[in-house]
Order: sequence, then C-alpha cells, then structure tokens
Amino acid sequence: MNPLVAYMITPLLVWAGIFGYLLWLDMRLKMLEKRLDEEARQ
Amino acid sequence: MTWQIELRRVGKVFNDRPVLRGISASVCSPGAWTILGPNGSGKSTLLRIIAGLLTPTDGEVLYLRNGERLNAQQRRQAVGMVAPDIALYRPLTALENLRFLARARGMHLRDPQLLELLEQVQLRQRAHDPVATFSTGMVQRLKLLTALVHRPPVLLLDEPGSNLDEAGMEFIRLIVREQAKHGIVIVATNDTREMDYGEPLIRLGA
Amino acid sequence: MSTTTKVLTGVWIAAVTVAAFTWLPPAQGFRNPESARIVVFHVPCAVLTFIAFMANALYSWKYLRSRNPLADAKANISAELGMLFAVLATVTGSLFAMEQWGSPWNWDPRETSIVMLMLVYAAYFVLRGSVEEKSKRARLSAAYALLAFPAMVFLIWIFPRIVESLHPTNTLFSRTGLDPAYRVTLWGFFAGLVSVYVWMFRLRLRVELAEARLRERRHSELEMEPIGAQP
Amino acid sequence: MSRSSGWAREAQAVFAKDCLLELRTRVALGAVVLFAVTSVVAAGFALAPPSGVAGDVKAALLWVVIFFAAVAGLSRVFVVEEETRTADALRLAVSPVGVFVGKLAFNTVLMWVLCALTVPLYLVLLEAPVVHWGLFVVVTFLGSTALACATTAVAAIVAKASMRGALFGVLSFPVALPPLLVAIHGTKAAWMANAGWRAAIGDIQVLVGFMLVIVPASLLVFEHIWSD
Repeated sequence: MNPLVAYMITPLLVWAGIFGYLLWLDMRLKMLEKRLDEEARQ
Repeated sequence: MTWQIELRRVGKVFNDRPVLRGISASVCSPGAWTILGPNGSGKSTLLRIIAGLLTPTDGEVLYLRNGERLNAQQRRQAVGMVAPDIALYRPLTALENLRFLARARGMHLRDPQLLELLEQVQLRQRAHDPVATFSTGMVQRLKLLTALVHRPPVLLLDEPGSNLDEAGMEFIRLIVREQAKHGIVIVATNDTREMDYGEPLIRLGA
Repeated sequence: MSTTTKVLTGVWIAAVTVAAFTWLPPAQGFRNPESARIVVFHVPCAVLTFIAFMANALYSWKYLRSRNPLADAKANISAELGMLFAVLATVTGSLFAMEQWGSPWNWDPRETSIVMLMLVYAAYFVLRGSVEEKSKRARLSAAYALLAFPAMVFLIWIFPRIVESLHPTNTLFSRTGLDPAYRVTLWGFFAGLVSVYVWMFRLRLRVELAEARLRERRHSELEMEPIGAQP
Repeated sequence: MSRSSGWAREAQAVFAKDCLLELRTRVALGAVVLFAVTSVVAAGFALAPPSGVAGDVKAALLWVVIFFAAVAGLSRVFVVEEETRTADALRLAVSPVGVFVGKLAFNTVLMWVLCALTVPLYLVLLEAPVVHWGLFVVVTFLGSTALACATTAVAAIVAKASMRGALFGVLSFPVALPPLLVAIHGTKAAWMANAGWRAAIGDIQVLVGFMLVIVPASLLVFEHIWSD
C-alpha cells in the first residue's frame, strides 16, 4: 500500500468509528424518546 | 431460647415484573404458620427468601435469637427446608446423602447413629440403596430427615404433602406438630388438607 | 455535555489531526518516517481501550457492592466503548505494522493482548446475552468482568515483558524516548478522545435510561394492583 | 454429638461427596479423559510422522489438548448441581466459601488425573523430546493446577446461564490464557537442552503468582455468583 494512503486513512478511520457510533446512539435516542412521547400521550 | 423471624416490607422483582411487594410479618417460636395462595402467587419465592436462598429486591428478612440478630452463617445453621425443587443426590444412597448433609452442617455423626436416624423415618432397610430407586414418599421422608438432621429451630416446608398418600401426610403432620412445640414451622401450601398445619400468616393473591 | 464543549471537542480533534500532518516533523528511526504519524492516532485508542476496561471492572465491583442497576448499565457501556476503541486500535495498529514491519499482523505480545481484550469483551457480551433475568445477568457479568481483570492485567503488563516485543515499552513516559513534538501531539489527541469518550458515555447512558423507562411504563400499566396482601 | 463449623470442614465434605458422585456416575472424568485421548490420537495422526515436527509445536499442542479437555469436563461440578436441582440443598447446608474450595479441590484433582493419564500417552505417541524431566513435571503440575484455579469460578457462572455447553469454552479461554501461555513457554524450556530451569524460572513464578491472584479474586466474587 502507498504509505501516504496508509497514514492519511488512519485518522479518517478513527473519526469514522467515533462519529459513526455517536450518530447511531443519537438515532437510537431520538427513536426511544419519540416512543416515550407517544406512549405518554396515550 | 426464643427464635424470631421478621419480614420487613419484603419485595421481589424479576425482570421489572414484581412478584412480591411490601410483605411484612413476624413470627416467634414456638408455633406453626402457613403461607397460603394459589399456584404462581409467589409462595415458593417467599419461602426461598425466608430461607435465605433468594435475596429480596426490597426489604429484608431478620432472624433473631433471644432478640439478637443472626449472621448468614448462623442463619444457615438455624434453617431446615424441604421443597419440591430441592433434590437429593439420586446416584447416592440414603445413608450417603444423610452422611454428606450432616457432615457439611458440621455434625459428627457415626454410621450407627445415622442408621438410627434412618430407622426413625422407616428407611433403615433401604439405607444402602440409591435414592434414584426410592418412591415419592420415601424421598420426602428422607428430605425431611436431612432437613432436620442438624436440629434447626426453623423448619420451612414448601407443599410438603404433594403426591403423598394418607400415611405420608400423617407423618408430616407429626413432624410439624413436634417441631412447633419448641421451634418455628412455616408451611407454604395450596392444599386444603394442609391448611390446618398452623395459623395463616400470609395470604398471597394470584 | 453542553453544545459548546461538543463543538470545542470537534474543533480540538480536527486541529490536532491537522497538526499531526503539518506541524509534526517526520520521525527518524522508522522505516518510513511519515508512518510515525499513525502512532499519534493509534496509541490514544489503545490507552482508552484499557481505561474502558478498567472502568468496566470498577463499575462491576460497584454493582456487586451496591446492587444498583445503574452501575451495571455503566459497566456494560464501558465494555461497549472499550470494544469500539479496541477495534480502532487494532485497525490503526495493523496499518502501522504493515508500514513498519511489512505485515499487518505479527503476533506481537501487544497485538495478542488487544485481541484477548476483545475476546474478553466478546465473552462478556455473550454472557450478557445468555442470561435472561436482569439482576442475575448483572451479577454474573460483573463477576466475570472481575475474574477476567487479573488475566488482562497479566496480558497487558506482564506478558509483553516476558516475551520479546516489537513495541517499545516505555517511550511514552520517559523523557528521552520520544520526540517532544510527538508527545505533545499524541497527548493532545488523547485529550480530545477522552472528551469524546465522556460524550459517548453520557449519550449511551441516556439511551439505556430511556429504554428502562419504556420497560417500566409497560409493567406499571400491566400491574397496578399491590401484590401480596395480608390476611 | 458434637458440632463444628468452618469452611475447611465444609469443603472437605463437598469434596468427598463430589468424589463419591464421580465414582458412581463418572460423568466428568469420562468426558475429560475420552476427549483428551481422542485429541491426542487425532494429533498423532495429523502430525505423523511426529519426528519431523518441531518441539515448539508439540509443546503448544499438548496444552491446547489439555485446555480443551478441561473445557469438556470442569464445568460439570456446578452444572450437575443445577441440573439435578441439588444446588439449593448445598446452598442451605454449606457456606459459599466451603462450596468453592470443595469444588476447586475436586477440579484440581480432576486435572491431575487428566494429566497423569494423557500426558504420558502424548509423550509416547508424539515422541516429545523431554530433556529436563523434573522441570517438565513441575510445569505440568503447576499448569494444570492453575487451569483448574482459573476456570472453577467461570464454571459456576456458566451453570447459572443458558446454553452452558458452548459458553464455558468462550468464557474460560480469556481467563485461562495467562497460565496457558506460560505453561507452553515453560514446557518448551523443559524440552530444549540449552534452556532448562534457568529459562523457566520466570514461568514458574508467574504460574504461582497467577494462582495467588485468581483464587482470592474467585473467592471474592463467588458468593455473588452462587447465591441468587
């Protein structure tokens, strides 16, 4: 592999891992809060 | 010596589902009591909590000897319990089962003494047979013997008469009466024939 | 966590990343001097993996003492975050290994120990998945976490010292081992990651609490009657 | 009639009972020894002729066989109690410490029997080049004891969970890995003429140290595993 690619890709991977996880959590939380709201209204 | 068991707002939750909630009661030796309720009402769970086999989610169960609190070890020594889901070692003989449970409890009993105890529950002839070959009644008698081998002041019985004939029921009645003279008996039952073992202590709804 | 902190964290990490490629000089003594930059991202991930594992053991211990379901939730979240950073550390590590040692995997003791760490986490999740009752699940998984802890301490600290390692053991903390510029950038990135870690931890805890609230509401709707009446 | 208490007496009673049960049913020993013998023979087939295989490989393979044989049998002590519903009888009669020490003693003896039966077979069938016999015996003894120490508490966890069979292997591997790695390292030293005691002294220290850490740790958490 081109060394330039290797070290450029590293921070991207870390970023992708972290923000992917954060986004996924955020989605889950939004969904749960929506369900909680719906049930509260009923 | 007086023994006392005190239940303070005992509750048990399994997976967010409350099985027992806010149960308080107190019993003092000597005497016999019953816990009544239909199947699935939590009788066995409550009895297991009293025995210390199950930790309650809320509240606590106190054991008092002459007003003094017992620790876990003393409490283990003070309780004998018979329940359908507490089994004996089926590959071992009656004598081996009894010998193990007596030794584990710290009782130094020799074989002649153990055989004498087996005689009291009419099992001396079968002392060297594996428990796997025993009838329900014989197993129940042996269970009662192992529960009482360390002479505990507290005897807990969970549906002791299920699947027993008249003679078997009579035997349990005898033991309950004997134990209630100096100690505490608590019987959990749903069987009308067993409700007169003692006065109702707790009635559980379904 | 306030929005300002989140934004600052993002800017900080971006700044350190840029610094790692522009301000940071190529390191001497590496087969490819440029590849040393990977270390800046790799090491903080590995350190965080270990911190998450410590947190998991700590919360497990707290749970066994207090039987507070919140401690169990936190232990579980720590394990999840530990797994995330373990994956990141492994991937970045093998990219570096490919540059430096020519192969993505060398069965180096440190590589072995992070794989074991992941195995522990995986076993921990499998155990959690195979116990139905909640308090029992919490008890058993906490006990397992505490049993696995001494084994991991061994793998991370003792094992690499017994067997020869490709990894340096002390460069991060000794004064002479590492170029100061590297030390600054590396710990700068680490600080950013810690902030992100706290952020993720809190967000994950909110998810957990929302799920718990949802379950509770279901049960309170089902059973309003008090259970266990007295005669 | 006298009465005594104390975990040592309880542990002794539990150990004696488990030995008697094992003698009657041979559940654990049967599983462990059959598994070990089968894998030794399979290894022999796979590596035939064994003279061309490096000692390193053979040392590692020996411990892999021992570990997987242990996984096949060491969880039985707790699983059987739960399956036959005798665990509660034990809980009522014996303190958690007494139970753990008794079961640990049983598992340790089981490991010794396993090693006594399969290691000689392995050495013969795979032509293992043992040089330092004393060291080899010590490492095998300590390694098998350490494996029993590492996995007994895990066995108690597994007995309380569902899908017990698969779970024990998954859970015990990470905990058992340190003694396993060190035992392999020490065994290699015992099989090399130029290594010997001096090369393996660190391994022996680590094995003993590991036991001194994992047994107290197990005792500390066992009560939480054992009591509901």
